[in-house]
Amino acid sequence: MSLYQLSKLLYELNRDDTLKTRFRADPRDIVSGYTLSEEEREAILRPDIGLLYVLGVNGQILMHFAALCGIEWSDYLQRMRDGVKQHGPVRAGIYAMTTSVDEKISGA
Amino acid sequence: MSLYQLSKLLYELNRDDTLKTRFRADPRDIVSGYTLSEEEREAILRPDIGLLYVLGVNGQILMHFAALCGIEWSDYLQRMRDGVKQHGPVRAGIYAMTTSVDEKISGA
Amino acid sequence: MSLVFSGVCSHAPGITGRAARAPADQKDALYAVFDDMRARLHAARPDAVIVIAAEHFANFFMNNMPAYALGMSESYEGPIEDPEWLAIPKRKARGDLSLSQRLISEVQQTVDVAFCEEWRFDHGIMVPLHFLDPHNELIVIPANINCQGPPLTPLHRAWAFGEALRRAADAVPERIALVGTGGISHWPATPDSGRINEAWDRDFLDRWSRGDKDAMLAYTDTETYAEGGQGGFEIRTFIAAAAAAGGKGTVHHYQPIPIFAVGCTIGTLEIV
Amino acid sequence: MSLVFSGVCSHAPGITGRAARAPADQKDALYAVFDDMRARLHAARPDAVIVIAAEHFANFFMNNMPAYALGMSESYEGPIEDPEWLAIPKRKARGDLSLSQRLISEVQQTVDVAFCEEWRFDHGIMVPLHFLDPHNELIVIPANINCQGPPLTPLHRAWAFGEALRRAADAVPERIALVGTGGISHWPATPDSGRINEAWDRDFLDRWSRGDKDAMLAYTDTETYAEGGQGGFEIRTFIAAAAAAGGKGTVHHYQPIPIFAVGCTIGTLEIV
Ligand SMILES: [Fe+3]
Ligand SMILES: [Fe+3]
Repeated sequence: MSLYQLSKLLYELNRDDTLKTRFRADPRDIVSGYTLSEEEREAILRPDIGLLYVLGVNGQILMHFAALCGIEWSDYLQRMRDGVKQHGPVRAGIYAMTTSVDEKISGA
Repeated sequence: MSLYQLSKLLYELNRDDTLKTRFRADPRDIVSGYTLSEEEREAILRPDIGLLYVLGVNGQILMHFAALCGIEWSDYLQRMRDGVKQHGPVRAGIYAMTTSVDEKISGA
Repeated sequence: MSLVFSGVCSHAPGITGRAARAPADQKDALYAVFDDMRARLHAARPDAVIVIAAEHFANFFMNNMPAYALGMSESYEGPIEDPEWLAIPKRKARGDLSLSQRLISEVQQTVDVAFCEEWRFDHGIMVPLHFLDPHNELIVIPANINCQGPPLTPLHRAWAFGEALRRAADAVPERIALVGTGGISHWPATPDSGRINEAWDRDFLDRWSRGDKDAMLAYTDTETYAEGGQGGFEIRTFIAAAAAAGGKGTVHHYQPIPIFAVGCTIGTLEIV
Repeated sequence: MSLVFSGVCSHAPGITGRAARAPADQKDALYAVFDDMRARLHAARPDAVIVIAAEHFANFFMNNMPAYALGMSESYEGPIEDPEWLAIPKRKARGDLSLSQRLISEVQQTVDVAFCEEWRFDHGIMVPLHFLDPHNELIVIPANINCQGPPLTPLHRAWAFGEALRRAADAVPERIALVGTGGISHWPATPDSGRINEAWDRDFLDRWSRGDKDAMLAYTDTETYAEGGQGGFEIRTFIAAAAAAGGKGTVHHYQPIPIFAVGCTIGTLEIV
């Protein structure tokens, strides 16, 4: 259930410019409005893109959060690979990884 | 189109306790977040339940806004009748009136 | 395992919220038949009850208005209304995520149902639950048919939805009950609140009791609006319950109560 | 009047957003065929174009995820993404409320489509429009098939959706064009981004070109996920476009471009 809440936070953040501004100003305040585990909360606040991926956040939501955090595309992909290296395989959702962590498929 | 925006404001207000608190504190600020005509804006701020009904707001949304404004049930029904007397028949939406303005059907 | 119960009832918020303003004998008679319905429902020993509602802009709005929706969560909260206004205290109802997923996957084979990982119950579900599950024991799967914002789904699709729910209920190991809830004629929350077309209601209930599919699907929305008001669009929930059951219906109660804004109705259907 | 055009194309955000990072000859070849498709589309003189997308949590989320949706507004804005990230400037696309209402009412006879009085286009619609309607001239009716959040709608319902759109298009006086847009195999926005299963893609496009309904509907989601990735679920949009057209398809372009994260595809269908 809390993957749903975690994903919803990122979904709403992606859609809403006012929320983005408020998130930049006080991320802890925004995050407190969602029922998250400690690990999920920390993954957002750090931000730990790799851990968010491992927690099961859909890449179609996650890639925009990465862009919001100023993370460039190739770096975004690399952080997911590093996340799997560090935290192990994807735990939930439909986005399990199918290539090896050292493979750079798109050249990116 | 702006009946959609007007209805959306009331829909969101009905669902969201934080928005209710903010609306009570500064209704103009909340209303400014929606693309409304001057007449719609004023109908919300006054509040003019009868005019909101005539503008086409669905009663299933409007009755909760009336309750939020502290308007009792029979008074809510009477204000809609008065609205039709004052502003003429319902202009949009599916909630046109089918009885006369002086008829109190439910005894309310 | 199978569908073990199918019934229908009214859900008008006045039934609880304005209870003190109705003639006491009429209110008491209605509440007594709700008690009977609760006994019938629990006697069927359901593992879960699907409530087919026609909710009123509590969860669904014209930004994304599904014709059909099913809840897919472990729990649901309600009422979304002020508990004092509705005179029903807040509760957290139990859901069943796995059961929802299995039902939705089967329904989707024929009916394009939206799924909802959250859902806050409005009076459309809370009033029935208040009477049918006073101790908050049942597992609830909320279902919805858009009866509020046009363009509305055609009646024959409401029938198809009922059939799909039946097929889905028969395909899972759980014992499934179903309650359809809506008005027949009524003009809720408008200046016409309290208007009730008893003749039109009785004619509809006659078609419904006979299980006469063609007669139930013969209404146009224009007719329904003229004779039954915008609240009459909610006949879709009764039609879906009939389609799910497949048998004849029995009307246990019908009584117009203007301050409740509806002809208060309770019925059950034979599962065939 | 009738359906006057049906085609398909890719919509990956890299096509515009990471254009400079692709091999120039591959990018140029793709862009040239997009230009051809634009010429074909405009030559059909459509009054409106339905874009069947598979949007990516821009408007639809698991709180209320419709299997099928259609826009019902006078205008739509996009992209919802950062315009610099996508390299597509913001625009307000024209809609047609009345046309939407008529199409939705007809589609609802067989497919339970959600309607949306607002809709913000993501790359799934903006990338096609960027190439097919660079001057923002067309009237657009957005359509969506949920290809993101399971449980996903079965492929045979995607076919039914295409048939329903065809019936609706044939029933209105306007000339209607249709563009289905999705990936075939791809693993977008994951560490596997850039993986493309060319053999699987070519096999799908072969079935699609032959207009072979049974072969197109033969995939299970498990197979598609294994061979085509989660992006492969978007074959639903190609299937709907084929169902609407009813004839054989021609693939004008197919070229895997890993930095665009998809086998870039452009095709048109014979309307029969
Ligand atoms: Fe109702
Ligand atoms: Fe896509």
